[in-house]
Amino acid sequence: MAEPHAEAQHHDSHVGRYWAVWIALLVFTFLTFGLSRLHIPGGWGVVVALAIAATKGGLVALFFMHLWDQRGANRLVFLTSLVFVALLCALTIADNATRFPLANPPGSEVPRSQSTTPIGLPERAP
Amino acid sequence: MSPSLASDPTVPAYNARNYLNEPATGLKSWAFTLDHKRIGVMFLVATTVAFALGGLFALLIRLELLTPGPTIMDAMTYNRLFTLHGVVMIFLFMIPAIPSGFGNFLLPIMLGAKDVAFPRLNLLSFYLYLLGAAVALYGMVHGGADTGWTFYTPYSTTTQTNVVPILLGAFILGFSSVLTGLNFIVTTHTLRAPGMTWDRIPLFVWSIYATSIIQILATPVLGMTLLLVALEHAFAWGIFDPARGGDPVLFQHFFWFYSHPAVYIMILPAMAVISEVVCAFSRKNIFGYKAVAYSSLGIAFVGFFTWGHHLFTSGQSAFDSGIFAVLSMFVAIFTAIKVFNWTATLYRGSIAFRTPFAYFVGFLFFLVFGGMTGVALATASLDIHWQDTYFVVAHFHFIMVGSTVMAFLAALHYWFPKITGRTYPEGWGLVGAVLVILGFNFTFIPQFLLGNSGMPRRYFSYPERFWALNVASTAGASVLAFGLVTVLVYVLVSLRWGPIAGSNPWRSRGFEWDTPSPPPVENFDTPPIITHQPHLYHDVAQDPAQSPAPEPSHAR
Amino acid sequence: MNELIRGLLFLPEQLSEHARAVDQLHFFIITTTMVAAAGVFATAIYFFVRYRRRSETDVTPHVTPTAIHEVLFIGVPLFFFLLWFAIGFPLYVNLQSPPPGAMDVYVQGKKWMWKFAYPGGPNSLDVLRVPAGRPVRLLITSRDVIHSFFAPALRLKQDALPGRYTQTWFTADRPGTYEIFCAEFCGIGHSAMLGRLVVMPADEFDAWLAEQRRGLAQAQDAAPGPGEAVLSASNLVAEGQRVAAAQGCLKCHSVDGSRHIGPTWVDLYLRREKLKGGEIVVVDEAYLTKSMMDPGAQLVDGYQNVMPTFQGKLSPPEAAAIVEYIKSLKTPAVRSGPSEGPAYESIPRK
Amino acid sequence: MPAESAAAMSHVAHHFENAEKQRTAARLGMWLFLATEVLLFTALFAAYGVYRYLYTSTFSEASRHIETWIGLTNTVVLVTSSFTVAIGLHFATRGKGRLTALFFGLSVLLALVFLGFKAVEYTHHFQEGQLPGRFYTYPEVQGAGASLFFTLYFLITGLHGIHVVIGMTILTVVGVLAFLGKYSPAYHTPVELAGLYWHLVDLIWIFVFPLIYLI
Repeated sequence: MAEPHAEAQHHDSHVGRYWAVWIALLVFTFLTFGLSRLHIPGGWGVVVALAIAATKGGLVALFFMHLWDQRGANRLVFLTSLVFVALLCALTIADNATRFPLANPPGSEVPRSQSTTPIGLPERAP
Repeated sequence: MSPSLASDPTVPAYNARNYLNEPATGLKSWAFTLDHKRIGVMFLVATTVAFALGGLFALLIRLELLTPGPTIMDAMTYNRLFTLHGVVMIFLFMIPAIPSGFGNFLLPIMLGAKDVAFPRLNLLSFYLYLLGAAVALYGMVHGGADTGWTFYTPYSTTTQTNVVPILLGAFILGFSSVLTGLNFIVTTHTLRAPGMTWDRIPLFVWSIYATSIIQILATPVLGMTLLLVALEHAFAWGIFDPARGGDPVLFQHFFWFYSHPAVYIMILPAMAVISEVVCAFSRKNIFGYKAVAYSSLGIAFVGFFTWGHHLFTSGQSAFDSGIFAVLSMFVAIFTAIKVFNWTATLYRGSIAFRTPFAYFVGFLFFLVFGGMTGVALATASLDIHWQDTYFVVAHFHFIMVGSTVMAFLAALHYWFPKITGRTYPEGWGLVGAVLVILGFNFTFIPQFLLGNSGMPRRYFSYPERFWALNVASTAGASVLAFGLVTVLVYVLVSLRWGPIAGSNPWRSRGFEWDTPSPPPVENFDTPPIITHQPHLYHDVAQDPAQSPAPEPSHAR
Repeated sequence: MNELIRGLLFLPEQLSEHARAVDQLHFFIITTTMVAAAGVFATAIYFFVRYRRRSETDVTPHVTPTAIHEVLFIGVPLFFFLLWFAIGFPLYVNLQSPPPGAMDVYVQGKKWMWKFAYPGGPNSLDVLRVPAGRPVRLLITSRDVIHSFFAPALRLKQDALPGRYTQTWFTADRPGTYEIFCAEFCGIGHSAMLGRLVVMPADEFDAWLAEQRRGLAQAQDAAPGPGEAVLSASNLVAEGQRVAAAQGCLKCHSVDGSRHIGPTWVDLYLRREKLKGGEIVVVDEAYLTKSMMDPGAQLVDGYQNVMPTFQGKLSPPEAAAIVEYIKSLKTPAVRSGPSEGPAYESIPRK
Repeated sequence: MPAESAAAMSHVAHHFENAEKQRTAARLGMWLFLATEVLLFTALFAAYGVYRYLYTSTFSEASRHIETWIGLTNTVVLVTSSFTVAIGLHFATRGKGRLTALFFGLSVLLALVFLGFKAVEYTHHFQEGQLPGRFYTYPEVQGAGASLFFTLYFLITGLHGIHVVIGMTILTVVGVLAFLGKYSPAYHTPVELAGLYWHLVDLIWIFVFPLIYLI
């Protein structure tokens, strides 16, 4: 941890940073809104929107929440939590994407290969 | 050095000014205490009551299974009983018992701290535990639930039983667990005594620290999941409801994302205890300090990547199953490392076969078999046969009861002198240990065979060919219960009439033994300065007359 | 040797190639486990004795591991664990990949019975008939909660998910009758949700299936598809009994007056029953029919709302037949009191 | 400076060596708590991910039937409130408690604006029948997964709304204490922690906005 006076010095430059981050956040907000109106095809819209959100989130965490100045443990805690967010999302979606297609809910839009689709399904459960 | 010890070090002395009678002894002083030791003791009492309750449910279950058809109850009562057994044992006993009980008492002392970082949060954690237990008990009395502790949807969302209070109780208990974990991590980071570098931290603390990481990262997911089930049951919000396009398997993913690491919440503290006990009773430094310490962290981390091995038969994709299966193999390695290191610690030691050590022997046996059957289950194809049979029941009881309860009992005996200032009767202790270990084997080894032969779990009645093994298992359970009652009786008697222990009856070199028994309110009479790893025995002459004199290496 | 270990481990018969392969892996794992455990315990016991405390002044040396220890501690178990995975996982993948020519059988779990439907329409309750020596793919689903199809002799288990299909497959070696269990907890009747796997010689199976398809005769354990039956008015009671058995009514309603999950059918007709709300109804044809279609609407006091609706599952003639069957169930000395309490205590909803 | 140190020491609990260690502990504890908050939302985000994957077009269709401009406005409002909280903390480090109170008050006002828009939005959903699960009656988006979108919408925004209310309460309490001069350059940990909590609320909304309103 930095010495108390060193910390006070840090705070000097903070106001300017806060202004810059705020403006950047607003810019990114309108940017992501504008890009969403373009309806980027092929699922890239999601990627772009999430990339912008991650950038904004990064700015908030680093500067508003001072992770930029703080020592390892706090950063590690936050990064670890993000790793587990990614882990849970990725492996659950991967399951739905790769499982026996009929094991996904009826009406879902996961591509179903013809070879595994049985012909003439009997009555479906409600 | 406390004045009471100064007169004659060979006569054990009772530390007159201790946390039990200072600052006051009334009920109010306990109810509003911020002392981690008192909170730890309260957790120990509460979890022991929960253990007794869960054990009673288990006995009733075993009695019901004595004959193939209905024996002493009907199917609905049976379904409620096994649910309550699971909920009480896991949420009220297994998860809090060692971390919140022994951890609270010992972790700050081992680090040389005066208290945990956030004493108020610590007390809040205890009251959240009581509140959660009360809400869950309300649900049990008013209808109970018949879902099993796993709460699988859509059964749990359509059952007529009163499942919502039990879900909310578990949700509240989760907060208690999170607060305790948070406190331990911050304490370990910020309140270590001078000289307590990371490579001198006792192995107990390392394991509890790893446990805390899991508690913090996994518990919120379970809390949210249980809330979703409660919302679906109460208001038909339908997040997992197949009729509204929901996916019941997703619930299983969420549930096991917590509940598989939760297995490590239960077993890591047991490993914490064992690492201390094996050193103290073989009077040896741990063989491979770093290996044991880091393998705790490894278990905590890799344990998160294996939840899908509970879903091999549930329609999960082969792709996911492969990932989860292979990662499960890696998490088993960390446990293997610990087992080998504990065994190697005995080499050239000076082994005293006392009660805690007897439980260590039981622990080692159960962990090896429980762990190896776990790896066998993770091979995916064998799990297809064993999933949801008594094999799985036996496997996780080997880990949870076999290992964790053995460690709990080892801890109870090992630190009983520290917590109470008194000793228990050694002869009765060994009798109890033998009864518990034998009873446990007779209970659960037949269940492995039952699972092999195909008996599914949660069966109220069963075909006659499973009869003989079920009788054997019930007989074993009665021996186990008898052993546990024996332990309970002599422990209660010793609380009041046990001989005075002195500050370090085992002449252990764990840091917690450097303070008088019971410890003073601020844990140490003089703030300790740590100059070496715990459990170093080679640099001191083991002369009873010298102990518990201050070790030369402990500059005071 | 195989048979000896199988007996020691209480494993059931091996009905398929897969079962044998899985058991081989099982034996391999159990052997390595036993050897490893024996090694650890023998070492530990040797240490207990050799290094027991001889005096209270024992001095012990400081022993620390070398790199070779660490490598061995990690490497040896990891080798075996990964070997087990390498053997076991392909078997798992194999179970998920049915051969192209496999015969499809639809399996539907519902509280608390199994329904099997064959290509071309015939179906049966709780009895799965398959030909020996030919691959069979099971497409498994559920009508209500998650069940799990478990055939121990095949070392086969697959959950039945409501509203969607999971698959698995097997080739049974030889004719015989084997057990089917439900392995996923599904309520009061979980342990009574038993089925039979009947493996028939292939030609017999073909004949059986052809016969079923022609609808000329009914096997004792098979029922016709819903709405297919043409009922003769003269024999309504017998038809009712058959339909009631086939639809699983008798799993919850007794016909001998004993206590069960639902009210007994003996003397039910024209009995005065107290409902949950406290009002009294006379059980007549209308009430019986309504209770089949909307069981929760007028629930007899003390019973749980666990009965599924049979709306759409029973054709009108079938429902009528069941009512006639219930009417026929009378004891000579007619009792007029309310029905006995259920086999479990009632649970308040709140 | 000595007087200030003494003031700081009066806040140090008996088991901490000094104020700096206590502050480090408080920060680390807060970050750990924030990690649990992140994981609390994770289950919902993962459920969103899975169902969006399964019902891609239904979800896009449904997100076109909620008011994007409200989401956009609320994002701007919340980002700005986060900025004012950061400025408030800056003044707390300089011992200017009243300015801290002013900026925290501004943040609370912005939070009220946020909740106001949210209320307008919720009212609209109630009128249209865009409700979770069993209560879903909206005719324009139908088909598998349609009600799931709104279930998740209410779960995510509802849970976030609860966090906004909690955050407002904390900001109000800390703001009042700052106004009363309870904090100094040497001791302003509660201001910092309150700020961290509020930034997390903002951070989560930054991800909610595109997921619910844009894609």
